Amino acid sequence: MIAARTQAEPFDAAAEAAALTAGRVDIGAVVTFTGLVRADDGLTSLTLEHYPAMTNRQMATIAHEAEHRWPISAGTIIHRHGRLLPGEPIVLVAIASPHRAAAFEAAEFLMDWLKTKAPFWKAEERDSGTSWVAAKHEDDLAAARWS
Amino acid sequence: MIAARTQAEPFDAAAEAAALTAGRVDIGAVVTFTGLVRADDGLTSLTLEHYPAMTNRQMATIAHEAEHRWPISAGTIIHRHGRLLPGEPIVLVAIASPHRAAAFEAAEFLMDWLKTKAPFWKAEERDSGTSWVAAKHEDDLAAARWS
Amino acid sequence: MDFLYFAWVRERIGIAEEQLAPPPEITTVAGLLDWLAARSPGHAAALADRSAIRVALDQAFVPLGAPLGRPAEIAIFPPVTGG
Amino acid sequence: MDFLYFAWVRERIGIAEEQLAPPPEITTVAGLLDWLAARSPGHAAALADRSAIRVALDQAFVPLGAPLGRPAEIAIFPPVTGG
Repeated sequence: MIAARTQAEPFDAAAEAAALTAGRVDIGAVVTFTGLVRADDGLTSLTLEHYPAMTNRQMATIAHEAEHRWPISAGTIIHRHGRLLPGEPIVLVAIASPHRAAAFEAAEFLMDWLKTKAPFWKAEERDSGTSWVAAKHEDDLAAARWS
Repeated sequence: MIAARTQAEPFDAAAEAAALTAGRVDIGAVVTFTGLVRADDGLTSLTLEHYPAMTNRQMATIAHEAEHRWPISAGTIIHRHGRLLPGEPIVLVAIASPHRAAAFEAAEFLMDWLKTKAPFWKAEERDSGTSWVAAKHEDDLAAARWS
Repeated sequence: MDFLYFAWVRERIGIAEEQLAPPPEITTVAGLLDWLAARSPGHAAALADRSAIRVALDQAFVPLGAPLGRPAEIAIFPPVTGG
Repeated sequence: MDFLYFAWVRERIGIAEEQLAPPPEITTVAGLLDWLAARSPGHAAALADRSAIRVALDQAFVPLGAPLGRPAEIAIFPPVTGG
């Protein structure tokens, strides 16, 4: 069962990952991905706008799809919104599985989906002004490998 | 710089991952892999034997190889030896990079290497006796994709 | 029908949300965008480059050539950049 | 030369380590394993299935057909199963 949520507050990636395996002896692999704000080219903040109704609905669907494709013992997806500073975490995908390949693949699948299908938009703030981030073709290519 | 070590003691995957990003604003992605002891078929413990001189030398070499192949901001590899109980962590690979694909690929590369080239041997203990784990062909196939 | 706008589509149109009743002869998403673009210079600017527009009907992505149907909510926005 | 044995190779030979001086006419790893297998029933049992034997010279893997050279340390063990 993969739980997905959005929130403005920071998350504790370590505590989220630890919660997946607590008290269990059937999990062989835990893969976590944490995305963080980089201070590229003088970036001072990143603001994430999102479409809550669609995010919640689509995250539940994609979590279900991952559970259908791989043996998943437990999982957590958290995506933040609002204004974030360099070094802060943006997104967490944590997947526990009996097997290592499944844990890696499911985590990559979910991240590729979040990059290309989850309704979030990043605006970068610098001293020179604010600009919307353009979608990357390489993210579309990465997502296409799962279809 | 990827630091690699072996130890008998448990490790704190969360603290190790957090240490990679502390005070930094140039890291966009952290991928962690934790391998854990599963209580399959009544397994009561797992004992890891290893060849310390070779482990230390080869871990340093493979860490260097990963740094050469991908842009890696920081990383930690920890492999335990000795007697471990179900639910305990065996191995940690934590990789920080500016980019998500590099972090995922480097972590998978290092895990595939640890599975097929690091001189560790697992003995499984059950009520019925102790037996050495056989190498898996699928691990060799997974490792071959990087060569 | 509730119209929702996000990111620079929202900025160019100048509002995040509006309620509109498109005429019944509009039967495709593309037709709806043409009708919407004629409403104001802001709408026109937001929708000028259709290759940069994505649409969700009742929170599900649809291609611009899709039939419109009778959604309660239509969202219009640039390609997503989360994760 | 230091000989190190691990896992079931160690168990079958009955010791983890020994110092031996192979004769100078042995010039390959395969030749060394033949010589070693003749030392005792335990050595013979450990080395019976060469497809299940891996060798490291001075902490680096070598194929069984490799030249022996003059390593200080030779380790003999089953395929690894860490990670």
